[in-house]
Amino acid sequence: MSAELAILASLALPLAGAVLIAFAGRIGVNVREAATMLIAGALALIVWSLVPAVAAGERPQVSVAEVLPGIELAFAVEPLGMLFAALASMLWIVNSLYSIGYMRGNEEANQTRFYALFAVSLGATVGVAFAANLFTLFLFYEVLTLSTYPLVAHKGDRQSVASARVYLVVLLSTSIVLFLPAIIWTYLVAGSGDFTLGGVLAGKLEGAGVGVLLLLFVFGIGKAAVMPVHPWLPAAMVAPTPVSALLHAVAVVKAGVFAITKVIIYIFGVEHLAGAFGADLLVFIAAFTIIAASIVALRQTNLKRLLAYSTVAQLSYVVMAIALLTPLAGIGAAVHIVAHAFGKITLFFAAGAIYTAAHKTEITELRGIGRRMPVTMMAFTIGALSMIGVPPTGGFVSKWYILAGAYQADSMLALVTILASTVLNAAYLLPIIYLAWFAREDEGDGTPPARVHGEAPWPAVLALGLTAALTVGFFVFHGAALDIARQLLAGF
Amino acid sequence: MTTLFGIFLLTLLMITGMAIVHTRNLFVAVMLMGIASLLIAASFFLLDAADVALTEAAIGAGISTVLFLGALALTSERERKRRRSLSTSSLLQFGIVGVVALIVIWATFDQPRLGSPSAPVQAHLTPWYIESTRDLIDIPNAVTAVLASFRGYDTLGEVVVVFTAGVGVLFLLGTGASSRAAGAPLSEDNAGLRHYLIPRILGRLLIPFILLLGFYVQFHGEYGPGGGFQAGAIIAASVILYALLEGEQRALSVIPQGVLLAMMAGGTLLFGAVGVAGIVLGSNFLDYSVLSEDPVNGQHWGILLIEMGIGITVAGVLISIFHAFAARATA
Amino acid sequence: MRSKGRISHDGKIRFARGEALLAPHLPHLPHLPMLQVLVPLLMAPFVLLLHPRGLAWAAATAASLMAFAIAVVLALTVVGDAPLTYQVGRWPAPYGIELRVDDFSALLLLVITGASSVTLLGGWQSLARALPSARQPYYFSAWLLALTGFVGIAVSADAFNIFVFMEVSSLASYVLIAGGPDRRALSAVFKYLIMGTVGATFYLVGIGLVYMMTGTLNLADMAVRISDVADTRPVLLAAGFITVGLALKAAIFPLHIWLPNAYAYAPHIATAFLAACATKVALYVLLRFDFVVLQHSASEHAVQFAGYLMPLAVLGILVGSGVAIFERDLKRLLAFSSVAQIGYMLLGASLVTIAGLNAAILHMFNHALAKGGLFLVVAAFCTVAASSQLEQIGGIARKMPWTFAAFVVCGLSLIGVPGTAGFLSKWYLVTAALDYGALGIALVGVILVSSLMAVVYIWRVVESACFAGEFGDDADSDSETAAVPPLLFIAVWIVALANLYFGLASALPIELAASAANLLMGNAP
Amino acid sequence: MDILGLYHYWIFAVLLMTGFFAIVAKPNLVKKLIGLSLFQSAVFLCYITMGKIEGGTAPIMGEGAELFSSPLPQVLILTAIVVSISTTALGLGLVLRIKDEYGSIEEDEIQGQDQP
Repeated sequence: MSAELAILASLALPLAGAVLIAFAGRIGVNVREAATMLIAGALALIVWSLVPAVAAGERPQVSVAEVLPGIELAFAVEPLGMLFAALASMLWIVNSLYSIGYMRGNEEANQTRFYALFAVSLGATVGVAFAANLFTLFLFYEVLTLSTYPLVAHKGDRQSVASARVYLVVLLSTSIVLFLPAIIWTYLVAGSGDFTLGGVLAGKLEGAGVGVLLLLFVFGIGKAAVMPVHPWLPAAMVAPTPVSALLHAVAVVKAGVFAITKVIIYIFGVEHLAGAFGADLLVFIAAFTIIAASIVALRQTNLKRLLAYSTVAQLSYVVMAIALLTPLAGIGAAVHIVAHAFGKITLFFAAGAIYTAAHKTEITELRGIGRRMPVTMMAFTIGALSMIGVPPTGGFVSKWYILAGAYQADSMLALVTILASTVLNAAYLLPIIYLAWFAREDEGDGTPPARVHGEAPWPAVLALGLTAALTVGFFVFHGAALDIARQLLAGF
Repeated sequence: MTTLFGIFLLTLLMITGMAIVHTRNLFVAVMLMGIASLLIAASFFLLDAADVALTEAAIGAGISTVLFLGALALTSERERKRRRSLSTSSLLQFGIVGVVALIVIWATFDQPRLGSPSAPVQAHLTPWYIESTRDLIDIPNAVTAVLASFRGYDTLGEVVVVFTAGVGVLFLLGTGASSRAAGAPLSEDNAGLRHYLIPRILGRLLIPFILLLGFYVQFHGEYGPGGGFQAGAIIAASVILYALLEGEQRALSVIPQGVLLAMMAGGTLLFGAVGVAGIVLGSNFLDYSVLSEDPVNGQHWGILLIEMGIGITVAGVLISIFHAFAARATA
Repeated sequence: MRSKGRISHDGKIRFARGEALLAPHLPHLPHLPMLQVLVPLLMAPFVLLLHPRGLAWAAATAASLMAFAIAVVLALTVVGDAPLTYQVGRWPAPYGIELRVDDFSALLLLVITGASSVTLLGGWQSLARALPSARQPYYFSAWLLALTGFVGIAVSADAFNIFVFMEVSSLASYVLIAGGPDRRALSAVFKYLIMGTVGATFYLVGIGLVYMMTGTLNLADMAVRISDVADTRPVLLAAGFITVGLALKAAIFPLHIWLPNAYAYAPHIATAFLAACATKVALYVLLRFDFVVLQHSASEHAVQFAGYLMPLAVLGILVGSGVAIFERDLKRLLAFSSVAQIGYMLLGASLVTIAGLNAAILHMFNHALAKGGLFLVVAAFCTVAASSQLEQIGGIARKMPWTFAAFVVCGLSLIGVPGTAGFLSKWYLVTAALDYGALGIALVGVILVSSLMAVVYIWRVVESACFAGEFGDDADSDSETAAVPPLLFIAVWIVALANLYFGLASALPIELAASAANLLMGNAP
Repeated sequence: MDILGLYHYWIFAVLLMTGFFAIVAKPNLVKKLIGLSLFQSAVFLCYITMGKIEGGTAPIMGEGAELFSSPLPQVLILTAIVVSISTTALGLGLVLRIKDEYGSIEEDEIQGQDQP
């Protein structure tokens, strides 16, 4: 299969898959789930088939249509997008496996809709990853927002509808009011929005305009959840856990930081941005978000909300890293997208497994649960360590590069932030691990355990075991990702 | 002298207009409206617009009054009384209306004066129309030539407007025939003025003459004032008069609803067909000169046929509308 | 469409000359502008006589489809090329009546005939349910007459002829609306009739004054001759009368008050048709007159146009969207949204730049797609829901998920989400506003805020359709095909897919709009 | 001369606005339609006035006459009159239906019934 065909196929497959799943849903649940797994597998195969070529320095591209004069619907694969697409397509398989266990275990309604829309959002994610210009990126960015909205509102009760409304309003309004004008501005100034090495704005826009435009992009890309546009992320916690995993690890927030990274490298151009006021400000904003979100996380009692704030903080690592504008930090940003995905998906899978098996959502309820669900809690522990950045987990690798990048940039602020946040991460994650493993179930208020339970259904356990293995594995085998990420250095 | 007489007529018209707005009695308002129409028609005559005067008299003073009266008979003859207070809103409306009137008057000072031969209206297109009527169409009445040939497409549009109004009223009110119980005995209302001997005799004597006038106006349109619209209105008036005298039912039995519908549609189609014949014979739509060997003769034929189409449609629509109104009254 | 286009070196998409392509097969090509009007016009009287059930509808639909085919051929013929003209009765131009199809009118013809065809095609069951069968021939006849009126205006190059066809379309539209089942349709129509007639008569006064000063009725001739008398009082007054009169018909804020009730109580299908094209036709005439006839001769005209109409456009956008947010009836909600969308078109025009006009004209096309589709979906909803009140359609998405999906697609197009047609016109509008200097930034703000408001009102509908109400929780799609007439379902999806198609492959409307804008600003295409 | 030459147009202005006043200020639907007729009649007057030429005759070519008033405004107004009666007829049809449905032809009462 030629590379161009592979790009188109990787976009069309999930969308066609969505329709297929919708029809398969009429035949039977097993058929539907088999179809989901098949499509996820096929997508991963196609996307990964592009990896060797991209690693070898090729940049396959394809243009589908010219929407307006000068504005094309076009795709191009570059290292960062390759990394993102490879990550998303791989995690979809695991996530589907987990979904089967979770959705069945909790007897959720409207499962066909769930699987179909899941496929659509994966298609949109691949579109974001492969977008060759700002317009195409924006198009799929919006499709991703819209296709995940029903997933967030999946339960359909008052609370989830209200939360989904927050989700939609924040993401859509930032994208329309800030992101879109930024894009139009870019096209007007540069005459093009194509992602070009060295940046299309270089030499076209100077002075305060650069800073303003950068801020428009950063806050316009609400999916990156830089404060103060983060509230959608905790609100979206009402969604079923596989959806949370999709939001936090596979697609949505990753699409956000991915877009910011791409804009900085390929639209502004690292060199062009180096002297600008906006970049320093961005480091500051990201640092603030990291610290503030971590402190808020400390005060959470609900497990999933805690994890959500943790995500807000971790995303800003990426934003801060790329805003440092040094090569090592750039690599760190790219690798952190992957490392965080593995860790965070493990944490969410574990939280979901706990909910499925024990119907527990609050941290205080987790006393001694490690003894009932050892596999789950082991995975949770690994994920938590990765968040903190302790070896032997993937989180260590990326944090290492970001730290090194901060040294390179001579940014005291970044160094202090990373160290402080590491302490904070430990402070909110370690107590959970302690409770789960070392506290006794009947301690505290003395109420006996509500129900006797073991592990969650096997597909879920298998899935979270896999992601935990990936988290550890990434510590050792991150060479491929690093190879691809190194190619980004051309932009520095 | 005629100018002064015209000014007198117009002053009278203005007073009538204000009286129409002022009176609370709708019957009086409708009657005054008829008078206003006649005054306008007279003014038109003084302004050399004989065709328009005839039309305004037949339609404005005649048909329009009949329709308004019919509507009043079914609703009420008086506006409802309400506490009369000069509220701010009515003062505001009055103020706006006054200001706009003054602006329009202010604008008139830049306009060509009445009768000015150098006015663009006279200077630009008019000579061509007069000349071409003589040379290319060869009928005395330039108004008919412009109406039926030079701007025949407008006239087609106008026929379509009339047709649309007919369709609309029939859609809203139903046809006269369908809303009445079949075979119901003639009620007192339904019998018209049959019991009143003198009006009946006089009316019956009048009807043939009115019809004759109608046909004269129809076919004499090329030579003098008149044409399909006026003729259609006059013929409709005679049928309406017949219905008033003899009762709805009889009028309908003379010209049944189905025939009226066919007239509405057929007249429009006749007009259209004449136009399409132009295309078929290798020229443009509504080019009559290809209808015959001699172009001028072709124009005559075309004008004759489309005027017939107009007359048929107008008569059909007006009678249908009258029946639809009248059927409400007797239902 | 794309296969016919090729991209020239300046980045514009140009079409192969359509006439050369089509001429050998179409001997009547020179007559097409005339046939465009004649087909519905001559079919209307026929339809009146067709009484057997369904026949009137079938004939009307056939005529409408034929008109659509003609419009497509016309559009392909004139795009990027010289306009087609036609001398009715073969009388030369200022003396006889001239028809003229240029890029602007071609675009409008596509909208009008397309809207009519799709709505008629999908509307049979919905209309048959709303109207007793004895009244149907009248209704379908009136429908064709409305179509005649609209296309008659679009192809005409004569000021008075436009008035005549405006009256045809108006009278027929009154009938279409009065067919609504609710008695409130009648009072709404009466208000529309009064305001519409006042608007048309204002227009008549306006062209009377221009005629008085120039002695001609042909628009092109008028544009030339008016330069001698440009700044005389009657011409200024005429500009005022024409603008106000057409603004009434186009429902430009604050003269929109007839519109919400008229759209709300008309039969659903008729609403879809009228919402897609009725006001746009009036706006078309307004732009024609103000730009082609008055613009180049009356000094300061551009300033006046911008100065008076831009604030109205902005207010219309904000007020229309604002009211829509709080509206409880779906049809009224969409009607107020139309008021806002007309504001967009006017805003683009009031920039008095090529880019602005381009945006305005393109939005005419795209808004027709979005709004027509939305109203068609409402018609589909109302086949199972008791009314279009938001409470009544609560949860309907579970009953008819596919129809609802079409609603979302069209709604997104209305909001202006990328990938849909609506995005393109918003893009152009924002770009045009950004060119406008400091005030432009504020206008961009207005556009963005109102887009957000559109998100809010569309999402209110989506939420109540998805999560509220008492429609059964069966996701079983068989019930959907049973409830929604198949033709309507097809029509809904044709429009929804068109929204997507023209969001990505929009070469034809963009090319038409661009040359129309050039035309209006007085540059040769 | 100004007065004689422009008087027709002044009457047009006054009549136009008199009719318009009836349309906006009178709540009775029939009265509104009467106002509408008056409003339109004023426009007819305006057009016909501009077609008149000093010393001319009606544009019907007989013997002798050489100077004719312009036929074009007359044609336009013939059309406009017919359009006007069509509108009036449709409007009256609507009034009858409204009377049936609401039992009233006063605007404020109808609005009152629509918004209970």
